[in-house]
Amino acid sequence: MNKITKTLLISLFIVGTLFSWGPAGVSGRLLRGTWAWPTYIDPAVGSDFSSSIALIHLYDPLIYPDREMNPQPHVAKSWEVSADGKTWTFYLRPGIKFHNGSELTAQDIKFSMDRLTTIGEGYAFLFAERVTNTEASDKYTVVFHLKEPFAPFLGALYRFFIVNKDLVMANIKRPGPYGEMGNYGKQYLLTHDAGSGPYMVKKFAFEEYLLMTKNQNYWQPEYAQVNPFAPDEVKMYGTTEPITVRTMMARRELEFSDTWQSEEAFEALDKIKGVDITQYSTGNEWYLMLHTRKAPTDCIHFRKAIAWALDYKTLTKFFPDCPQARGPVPQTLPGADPTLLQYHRDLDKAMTELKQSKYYEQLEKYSLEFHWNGDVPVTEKVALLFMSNMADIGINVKIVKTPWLSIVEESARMHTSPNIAIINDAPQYPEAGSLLESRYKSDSAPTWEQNEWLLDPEYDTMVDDALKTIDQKERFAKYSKIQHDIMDLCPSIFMVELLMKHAYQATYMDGPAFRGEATPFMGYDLDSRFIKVYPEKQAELLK
Amino acid sequence: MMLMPLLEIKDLHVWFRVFKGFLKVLEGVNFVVWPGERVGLVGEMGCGKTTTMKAVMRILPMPPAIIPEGEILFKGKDILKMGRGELQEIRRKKISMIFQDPTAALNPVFKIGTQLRDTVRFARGSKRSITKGDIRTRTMQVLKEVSLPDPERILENYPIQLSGGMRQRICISMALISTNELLIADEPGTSLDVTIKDQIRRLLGGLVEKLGTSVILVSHALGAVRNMTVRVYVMYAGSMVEVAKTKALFANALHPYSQGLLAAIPRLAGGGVGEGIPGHIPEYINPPTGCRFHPRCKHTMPICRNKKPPFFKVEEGHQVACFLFQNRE
Amino acid sequence: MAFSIPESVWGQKVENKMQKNFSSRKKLSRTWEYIRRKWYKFSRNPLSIVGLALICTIIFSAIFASYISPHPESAGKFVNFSEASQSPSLAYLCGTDRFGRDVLTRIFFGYRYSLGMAVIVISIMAPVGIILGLIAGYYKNSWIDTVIMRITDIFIAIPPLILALAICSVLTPSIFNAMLAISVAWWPWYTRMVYEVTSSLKGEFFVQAAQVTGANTTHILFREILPNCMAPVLTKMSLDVGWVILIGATLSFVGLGAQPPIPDLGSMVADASSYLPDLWWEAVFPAFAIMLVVLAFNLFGDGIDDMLGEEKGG
Amino acid sequence: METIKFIVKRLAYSILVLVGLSVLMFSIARVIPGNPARMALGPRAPEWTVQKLREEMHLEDPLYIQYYYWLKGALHGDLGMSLVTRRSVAYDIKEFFPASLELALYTGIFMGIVGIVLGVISGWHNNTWIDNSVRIVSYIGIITPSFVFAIFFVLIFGYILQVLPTMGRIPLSVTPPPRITGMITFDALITGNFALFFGTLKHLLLPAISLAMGPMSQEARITRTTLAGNMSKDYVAAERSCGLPERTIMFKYLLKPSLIPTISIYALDFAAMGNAFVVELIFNWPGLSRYGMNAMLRKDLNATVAVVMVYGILFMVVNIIVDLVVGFLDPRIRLGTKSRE
Repeated sequence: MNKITKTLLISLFIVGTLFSWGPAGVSGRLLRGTWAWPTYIDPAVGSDFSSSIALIHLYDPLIYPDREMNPQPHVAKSWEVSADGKTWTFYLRPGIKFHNGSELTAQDIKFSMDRLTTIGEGYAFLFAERVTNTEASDKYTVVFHLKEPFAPFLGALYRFFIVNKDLVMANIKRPGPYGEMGNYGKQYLLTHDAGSGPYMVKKFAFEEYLLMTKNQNYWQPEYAQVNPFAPDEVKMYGTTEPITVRTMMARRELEFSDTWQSEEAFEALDKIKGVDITQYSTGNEWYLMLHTRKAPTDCIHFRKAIAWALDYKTLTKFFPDCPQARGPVPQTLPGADPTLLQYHRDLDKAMTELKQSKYYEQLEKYSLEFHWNGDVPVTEKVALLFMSNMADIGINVKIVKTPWLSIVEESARMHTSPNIAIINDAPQYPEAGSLLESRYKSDSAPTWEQNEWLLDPEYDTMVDDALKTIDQKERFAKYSKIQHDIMDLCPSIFMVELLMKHAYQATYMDGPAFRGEATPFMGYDLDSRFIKVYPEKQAELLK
Repeated sequence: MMLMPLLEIKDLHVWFRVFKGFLKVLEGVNFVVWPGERVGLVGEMGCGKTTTMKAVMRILPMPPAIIPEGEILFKGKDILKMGRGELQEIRRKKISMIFQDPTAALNPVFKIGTQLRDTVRFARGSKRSITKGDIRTRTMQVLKEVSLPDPERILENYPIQLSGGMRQRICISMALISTNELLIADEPGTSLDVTIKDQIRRLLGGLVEKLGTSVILVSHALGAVRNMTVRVYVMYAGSMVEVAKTKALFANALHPYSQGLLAAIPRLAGGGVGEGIPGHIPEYINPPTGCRFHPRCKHTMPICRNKKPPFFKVEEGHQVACFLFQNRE
Repeated sequence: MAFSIPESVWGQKVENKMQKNFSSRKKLSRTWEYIRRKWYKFSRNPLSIVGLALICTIIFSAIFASYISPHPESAGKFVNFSEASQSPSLAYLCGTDRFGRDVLTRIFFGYRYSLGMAVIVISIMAPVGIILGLIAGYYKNSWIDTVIMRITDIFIAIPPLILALAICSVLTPSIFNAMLAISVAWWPWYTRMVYEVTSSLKGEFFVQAAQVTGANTTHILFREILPNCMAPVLTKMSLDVGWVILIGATLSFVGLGAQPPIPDLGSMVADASSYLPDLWWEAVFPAFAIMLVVLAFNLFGDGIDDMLGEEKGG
Repeated sequence: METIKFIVKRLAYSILVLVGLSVLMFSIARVIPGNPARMALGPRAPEWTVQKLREEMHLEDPLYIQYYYWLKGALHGDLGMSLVTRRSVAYDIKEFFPASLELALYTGIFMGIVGIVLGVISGWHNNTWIDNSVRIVSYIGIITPSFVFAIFFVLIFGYILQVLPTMGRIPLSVTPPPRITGMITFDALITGNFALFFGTLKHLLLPAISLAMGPMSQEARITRTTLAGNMSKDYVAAERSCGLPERTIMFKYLLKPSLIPTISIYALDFAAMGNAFVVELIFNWPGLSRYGMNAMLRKDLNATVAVVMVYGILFMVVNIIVDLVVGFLDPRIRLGTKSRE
């Protein structure tokens, strides 16, 4: 018995000392957020949400977009494009230093572009088929030669980040899959950066967190004056576990949350004292993609019937504050057509359409396969709503929970793609063209970005033609024509324009994203160089 | 001259809690041992011998066992009422018990040496007052006394490494360590085969002679008791039915049961019940009223059914619990 | 020792009866006695009774879910957003989830699935395991033994949960595949158990007797040996029901088990855990439901153990 | 000598079993429907990059060839490349295993001490209120899935009381210490950084306890039953009759035989530390289980196989150790007169 009491006392003592040790103090300006892993900080590999944020911190693009998404000089102080739109020349700002002190020159840019297109992952798809070669005509001049004119090239360049050639070359492992380039430094860049950006990697703990520290001698002089309150350290945790996020927010151990929290979770976060929710568009839109080559959704009247039967009022309730979409392109995106028709629930119209459908007699024979994304809870709501709405006009629906990865898998083949998939997509360069291209062109059919299987050569040529048109007015005119055609075809149901949401510590931090003034472009919206953190205010809050 | 009995059990009752109530195993056991006396206790399997003895050592598992009434006086002091200290004193220095089944009585996961040494240490009072040397010599000594070959090795062995006979000897030696007034031998060697059993009995006999302590020899076989005891108690179904000088009993056993036992000597060994007495020990849950033996008795009388016979003194030191003899007094 | 007394007395009592009664009545009274005896042993621990009662209630609620549950429609593909996320009230005893489905109803139906799952899994894996164990044990040291037991060892070489998970992760997640995975991961434990009993029993007298009297192998295996393995096996089975439900819940917690809209307790907890503590009822009640059923089968299993296991103190 | 022979034999045999296990796991992992390479490279990667990766991974070859490659690599300590981390799996394991091991160690300590103490107490006070309360506790421990514990701990201690951290291994402000053992508490002690040590301990507390509850209860129960059983054994009676003091009997003569079954259960629970995956997910614990979990969910073949193999090996080694320990404690087993149950 004595022994036991002893052990108990000891354990009590230990626990006691544990608690007596106060909370670990926060030092300097610390910015902590959450995001969904995996994150790849290699410009030639990373392309998803978290990677894009990381890249803009660690690397510099040639040009930097302003709030209206107009290109501003950045690494390139000026540029010009040839009359045929095939040759783009950029004049670099001299004296830009990489994190290791060496200077950024045209050579690095050529190297970066070659590396990106050779490896072919990440954002390579924007350039691989277009840039035939890159030449460093002199130390501060670089020229991109395109296969054919590509008007939104500048927009695409927001996704092009410059790596330090010498550093990468020094860390190449041979042999590797890329011939004499060995592994092209992939191994190294997986956990290190070779950039010139305002932040540098301090620790990259895979699946856990990315810790970045401020680049004290960042080349952009005005940047320090613009925002003296920029965080000294940025720590991004690889979790979206709602309870964890909430707990940490409540304990001021987190400055802002990821955008993947459910509506309910956001409401809960909003209730925490001092925590607010910000929301802004980065041109995302939610689609119901209707398989146009699979019965019964291959019949246009059938599709229109669905479009009229859906209850958009309830639907938009699932995405609070998100406007109902108008056509395939979010209105915030340059080149979007504001005159397009918006569907609303009208069962009579739905029935009249349905009666014209060749499947009207044999509705009971079919049941629509509706695959909702198992990783995004809200899609289940949509699925269930859709099911009950369709029941009203006698269409039966079979809803299936499908993990995101499986959705990607199915979409690769026409026969495995479901009648209806619910997917949200975002532009890769800030222009209507991006979505029109990635959503409906034939080459995107076997990807998750298109479940419609339009496969319409005429459409392809129209889009290509538009993209070749250097003059913006002309180009946008062509965009709206295309958008109207799409509406007539009704290959998809345009649900809502998705707003990016983040919970953030309103009392002691500030930034464009949290004032709703963010650059509406994935990754650029959360660039820490513009975020302000006030530790002293946080200290008060913790008291 | 008035001399106080060494051990006196008065009207001891022991019950066991089982389903459907209680097994009334002991029902008024009376039992006396005089200093230096060697007493036998005989009865069929499961008549309560071991229970009685365990009660004396106070090692009955309670619960389920309970002792509703009765007292066990050791030199006039009631063991059942003793405090821990006194009790330990008794266990360590006064009384000790040899268990029926040596295999079960030895801790399987400790070396013989460890077990013996501890016994010695505590038999000699507190840890300080005894040195390693003493312990060692004492251990060796007892092992010699039970004439075990090569004690050195045995001390290093675990019980299972020893033969049944050796284990039995170990048990005896352990008992010896802590005896100097009363030794309870509960059917030593029952589980062994005949030759070994004899050896053990002879060994025990010798030791008892040598020590000159009082002994209670428990057995189901009258034969075993015959030449080692001066007085014998015959027990049946939880109470004593007859007590007499060993010779006297063998000469003329009075209680029908005792007679039965005598008649059945050859077949009784090894337990179970021979034709010596038809029928079986009754169930203890609701035992027969009156004399518990009456269902099996040849000369059952009406009174036997409703009255429990007390001891009737037939002659000096010979008492019988049977109404056949109530008017012989 | 003290306990050998009631035991032996018992044996004798029964025989006593034998002498008096006719064989048929003897037999009857004997079995009756046997049952009462078992029942006593089982019921000696009141907890076992509680367990049994719980199990009965749960099974009842599972079978008659569609009748007793207040909002049966909630079990299926049903939405009622006007009633969504209601805290517990008289209308919804355990509140409603984010789709306005009655949590209590879904728990009842959830029991249907988890119990069904457990029963099916055990009725798949136990027989397979047992038979293999019997055979391997009976042909100990022959090549049959080697083959069977080596394979068993391979499966036993990793904790069942991990194996089940690994298997689930490669199959398309569904309640059926979950069951499959668990079965695959679990049969070896039965095999090993039975194997050890059998191989020890093999030398026993009654087996040899049977062999001498020329009984055929199947008879020996299933009539002579199997009954002697049943005690531990039955205990394990009754306990395993609980474990299978636990593992099933864990699998669906990570999304590899039953898929919505099947009301699965594990996934109910998983989904709802995102909305704690505001919608606590969504997570808490299913969690309790899981604990309750597992508890029931543990208590019951212990009871069975007392009943079949040999007499131990108290 | 005997023991050495035993170990060698067991090890040799274990290797055979491991090979079998690897075949099993490998074939399981390879029947994955769909295209791992595509999943690794993300939806937008052009087809030719996918093909390139497939060839790198020998996905085009028949199964046995693939196994040959895998085995060849494995023997050189190369378990292939992880599709998720894009690194060699061996490296990942080195990276993540210490975290899991550390967690397992503290879990083990907790469940060992508490479980056995509880068990012994209730065993001694068999059928008293102490006993009953312990039994209730252990029942709760057994019937509650670890993820339920985890969630509610996070909720209670992390969110409501806000006394304990609920994610990661080390306090947020601290930058990880130099990696020596990879187990931060140990590294902290080695480098004499006590603030870090206690900080990390705090992080360990919740996950460790939520993991320990189940096994702990198991041990408590086993100990209790064996102890209670042995209490009515004859040798206890004998020892009492020799006048050994209760304490000696309880702590020495009763405890040793009664703890033997507990020890084997305990060790197996410890060996099954792979079961931590859900808890590691919830607490965002950067351990091997979490890594394996993600690997499985993302169909990362090599990682999946490797992780399972690691746990397989662990399980076997521990098993061997258990047999040794138990054999050492219980002569009946060592001297082969009684088979292990």
